[in-house]
Amino acid sequence: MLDELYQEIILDHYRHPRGRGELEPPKITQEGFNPSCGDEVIIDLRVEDGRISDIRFHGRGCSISQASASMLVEAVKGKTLEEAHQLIEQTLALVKGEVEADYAVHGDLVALAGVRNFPVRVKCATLAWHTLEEALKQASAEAVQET
Amino acid sequence: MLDELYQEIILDHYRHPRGRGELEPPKITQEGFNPSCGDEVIIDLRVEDGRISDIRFHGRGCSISQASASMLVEAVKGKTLEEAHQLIEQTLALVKGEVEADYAVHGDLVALAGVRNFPVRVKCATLAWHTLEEALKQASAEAVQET
Amino acid sequence: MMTTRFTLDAREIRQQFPFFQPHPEMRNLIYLDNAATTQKPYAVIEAVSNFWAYHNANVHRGGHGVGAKASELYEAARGRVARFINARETAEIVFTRGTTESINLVASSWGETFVQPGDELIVTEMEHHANLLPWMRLAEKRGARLVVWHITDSGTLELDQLRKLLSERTRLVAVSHISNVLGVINPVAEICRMAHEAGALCLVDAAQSIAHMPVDVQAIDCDFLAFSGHKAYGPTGIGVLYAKRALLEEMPPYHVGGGMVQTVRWDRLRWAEPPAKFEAGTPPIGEAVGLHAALDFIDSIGREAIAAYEHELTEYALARLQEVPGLRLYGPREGRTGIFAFTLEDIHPHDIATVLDSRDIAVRAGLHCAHPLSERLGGPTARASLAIYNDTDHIDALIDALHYTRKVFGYAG
Amino acid sequence: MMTTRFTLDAREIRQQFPFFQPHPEMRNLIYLDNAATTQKPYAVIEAVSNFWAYHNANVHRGGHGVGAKASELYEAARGRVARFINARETAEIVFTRGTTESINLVASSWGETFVQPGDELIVTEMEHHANLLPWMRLAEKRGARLVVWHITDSGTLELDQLRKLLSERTRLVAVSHISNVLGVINPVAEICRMAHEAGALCLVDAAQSIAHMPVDVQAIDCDFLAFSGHKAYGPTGIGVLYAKRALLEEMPPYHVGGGMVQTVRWDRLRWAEPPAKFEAGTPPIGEAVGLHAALDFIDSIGREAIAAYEHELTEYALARLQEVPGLRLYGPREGRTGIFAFTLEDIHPHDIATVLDSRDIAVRAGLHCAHPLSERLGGPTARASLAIYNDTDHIDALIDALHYTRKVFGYAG
Ligand SMILES: Cc1ncc(COP(=O)(O)O)c(C=O)c1O
Ligand SMILES: Cc1ncc(COP(=O)(O)O)c(C=O)c1O
Repeated sequence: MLDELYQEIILDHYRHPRGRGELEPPKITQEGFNPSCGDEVIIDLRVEDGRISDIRFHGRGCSISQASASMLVEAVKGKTLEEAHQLIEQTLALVKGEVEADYAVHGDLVALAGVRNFPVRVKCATLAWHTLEEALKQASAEAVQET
Repeated sequence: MLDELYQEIILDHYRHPRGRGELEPPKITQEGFNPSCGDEVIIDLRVEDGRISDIRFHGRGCSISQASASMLVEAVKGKTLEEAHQLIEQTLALVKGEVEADYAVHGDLVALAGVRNFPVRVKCATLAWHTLEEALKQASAEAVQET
Repeated sequence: MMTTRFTLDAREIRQQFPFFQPHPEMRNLIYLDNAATTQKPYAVIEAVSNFWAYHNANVHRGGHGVGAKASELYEAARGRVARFINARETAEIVFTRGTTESINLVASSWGETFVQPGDELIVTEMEHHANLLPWMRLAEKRGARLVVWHITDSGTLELDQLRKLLSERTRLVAVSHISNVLGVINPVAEICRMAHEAGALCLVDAAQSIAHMPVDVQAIDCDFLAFSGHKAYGPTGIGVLYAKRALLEEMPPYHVGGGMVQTVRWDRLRWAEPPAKFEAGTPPIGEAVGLHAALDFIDSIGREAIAAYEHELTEYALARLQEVPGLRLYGPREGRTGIFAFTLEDIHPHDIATVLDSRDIAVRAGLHCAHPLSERLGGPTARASLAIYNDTDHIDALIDALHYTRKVFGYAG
Repeated sequence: MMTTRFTLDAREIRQQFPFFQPHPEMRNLIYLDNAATTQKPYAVIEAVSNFWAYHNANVHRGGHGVGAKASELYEAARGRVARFINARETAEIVFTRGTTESINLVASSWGETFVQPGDELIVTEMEHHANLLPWMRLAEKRGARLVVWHITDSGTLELDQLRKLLSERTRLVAVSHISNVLGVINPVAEICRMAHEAGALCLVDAAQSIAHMPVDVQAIDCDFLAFSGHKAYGPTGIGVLYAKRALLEEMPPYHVGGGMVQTVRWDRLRWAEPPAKFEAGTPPIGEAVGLHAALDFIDSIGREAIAAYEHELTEYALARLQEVPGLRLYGPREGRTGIFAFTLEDIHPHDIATVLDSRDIAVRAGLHCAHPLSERLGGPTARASLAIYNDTDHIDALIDALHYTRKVFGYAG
């Protein structure tokens, strides 16, 4: 069970996070925080032509929360807002065990399914994804204002 | 058990209280109150030459609290403060079951021993006596001031 | 016999309560003090014991599986309460110690923030101190005015009267769903509607209704609702405050401490979201589990069925109480539940209770934590109150014992 | 082996706890999260069940024998607490939900009455939020100043530092007896003496000490002392506020409602005497009975004996923790109890806790409701904390699992 959680892929993302850093303005910034453990994920992103043209994260926390953020950045870069929404839903369902883990569907993200056996860690795995959700709300609100 | 509590003597004092009323000033007045049930006993008394020269009670409440006050008035009238103190102690001990009920010692007050089997009623039986205790404290304080 | 029309078998229900089983060292009591607290079914006692034995851990803080399980059980209890009273979301359920704390929380957090000098708070004359003193104190603290909605001589509230009391200065109407003395069921949905029309909020004290009839916060449309676990077959130490989400959002925290903050810096605090915002410190975890089991117990019988049966029993009791010479019953004849406050000749209520106790019947006597109402009624009363495990035998025993009480005090049979 | 010098047989003590008995559906856990909450002995669980089954009734209100018995049990619990902490009288014991509520009560009732603008409140940097946020909020409400007594780098408090902070404007010093993170035992008697010399009061948060060493309020001479039942082998839903009688006399009530008033007229209120004055509504009756049993359990082992054994175990653990490469332990080496906050290499504390959990060892990870302290320590920590049922086998398993954790995260053995 533990091996499922701390797979090579999680530890690799934790040790060598992809897209860690901040963006220069203009950007959308969203902070995510888990008060019970102090995990923190801040997502910076930029939307151009309805696509996430650039995205970075920073913050601090456990391997699960940070690896999850790293995988997220890798997965959503270049995606349309609609695609990103779908990916969030898919991943939350995966993490919560509502769907089977399937490499064909989820790619590397299947690694996150390992938290299912550790209920206290589900919040760590979902933090980045909930934060992205909020960031996308900001993006939609800005898009509405511009039109 | 119930017969022990609601003896002739209790019901008689309840129906025909001795010394119910108020005194004219100068007097010492002490109010006693049992918040959980609303029993109320107010004692008026006058001390002359170290003796309780006159005493009355009024108030409202259950048969036990009022009969107890009536018996108290009858028992302490004319007693010295010291004797009254002793009587209070004796009666509280009797009511709480710390001493045997003995007609030779307690006289009519033995009737109060019936509450022992009804713990919720002990407070009713002791209310007047605690109130007298407070009244006597006032009396002593006044006596000190006068000297 | 009348017994045939009764829709529930209370004897069978008593089988579910250890309190009513023969016990070598205990008296077998006819328990008619249910408005003070109800007895507890095995299911509740065992749920609590089981929690202590196998699932005990602190909640909401990261670490280990047993803690996650405890959190899950605690939150499941919250969900159960939300479904029980038909709240829109579980975040509207705040766990407290009981009705008293729930109402104090509202008076302190909402009241001291939103009630301004000159504002008015309407309370009814029949309120329990728990739904009275917090408003008296709030009025004093904030320079607001307490407006008393008096009862009619038959012990009911008249909506016309409320109409006259409501004004644009009214901030709140505080009313009990069922009076703990008069047994009357108040038209709380109507009261809430009128309060809202006047721009005021409405708090419903459901301490006496929660276990005896369906309570639906959306149907009532109250802004706040409070009740205690221990009057609903659950343990002490737990109660509920329901409040509409928007109110919980704008209200400041009540207790402050662990679990209700997101960040604490020396110069900056960020509160958690409701309901956590209002639950500082270790909550009553085992008690929440017990309350969950209690609500399951109630629904296993069904609240409609409970209300129907208790109504039948109430009718039976009302008829039989009339047989006792010199008995004066308070509260209305109709629209009421099985809470019977009464006096008997000039026999003091405590003396009545003691005589009944000597006959193994438990009733309560006194002012019932409702001094202004008791004052209005003329003083203390004796009170018998029903629950789902009572039956006509209990009423019959009560009536016999009341006749006996008269005899002890020298009244002719 | 070292085992020979241990003065207690923890295996025998575990026999008294259902949580540690083999159970078909439960994992057999090594429970090292005792600073969060302790497990409950059979004696406590049964005392509570027994109360619900046979003695359940509401307290303090006239009526029947079973109510009198419940009141007697409730007041006996109060007396037991008074003896346990050596209070002068039972009236100095107020029952609350827990430490958090006890301290909130003081901050609200005493604080909002007696703290004036410009006054100072001293809190230590190591306080749990429960003994921090109430004072931050009070300071803000009353225009008082919060003065932080910082810790040394080794995690202790220096009295010289306090001397500098105390002034004639100081109203209160709030300090924990034992830190829930550092495990350090603070010199509370000395701190109270110094506070008193400066004309200030002293509140001691005994949440972490009450079950682990003798606590004597007269010897400490604190003005207020707070603790929770659930950290002392008792149920949730109950805690204690000890306060000197004279303070309780002059403090206004906290919650208002039933049971804490003598008379209620529309124009006049008269409060009851302490402790009733501070216990509005139905109190946690079953929980008080459980706390009573918990204190009996503790004294059946003896607090001196508990302190001695836990000290031995602490020494053993300190020695063994040093064997783990990359482990950093917080708090002092001496003058401490069995609460071990640590980090391990750059492995995040939550990951440590999860690996330990997979090995059936329960520890906690995070900020431990002490954010300012955690900030000072550099972030979250993992925390293992001992109770009377732990033994060297548990420590050994912990050490093994920490080595394993390093391996999982790719550190060389
Ligand atoms: C030192 C200290 N103070 C206060 C508390 C709060 O106790 P409770 O959550 O029982 O109110 C705790 C426990 O979490 C603690 O360790
Ligand atoms: C109508 C009503 N409100 C409030 C309360 C107070 O409930 P608790 O004592 O559980 O806080 C009671 C019970 O005593 C009650 O009957």
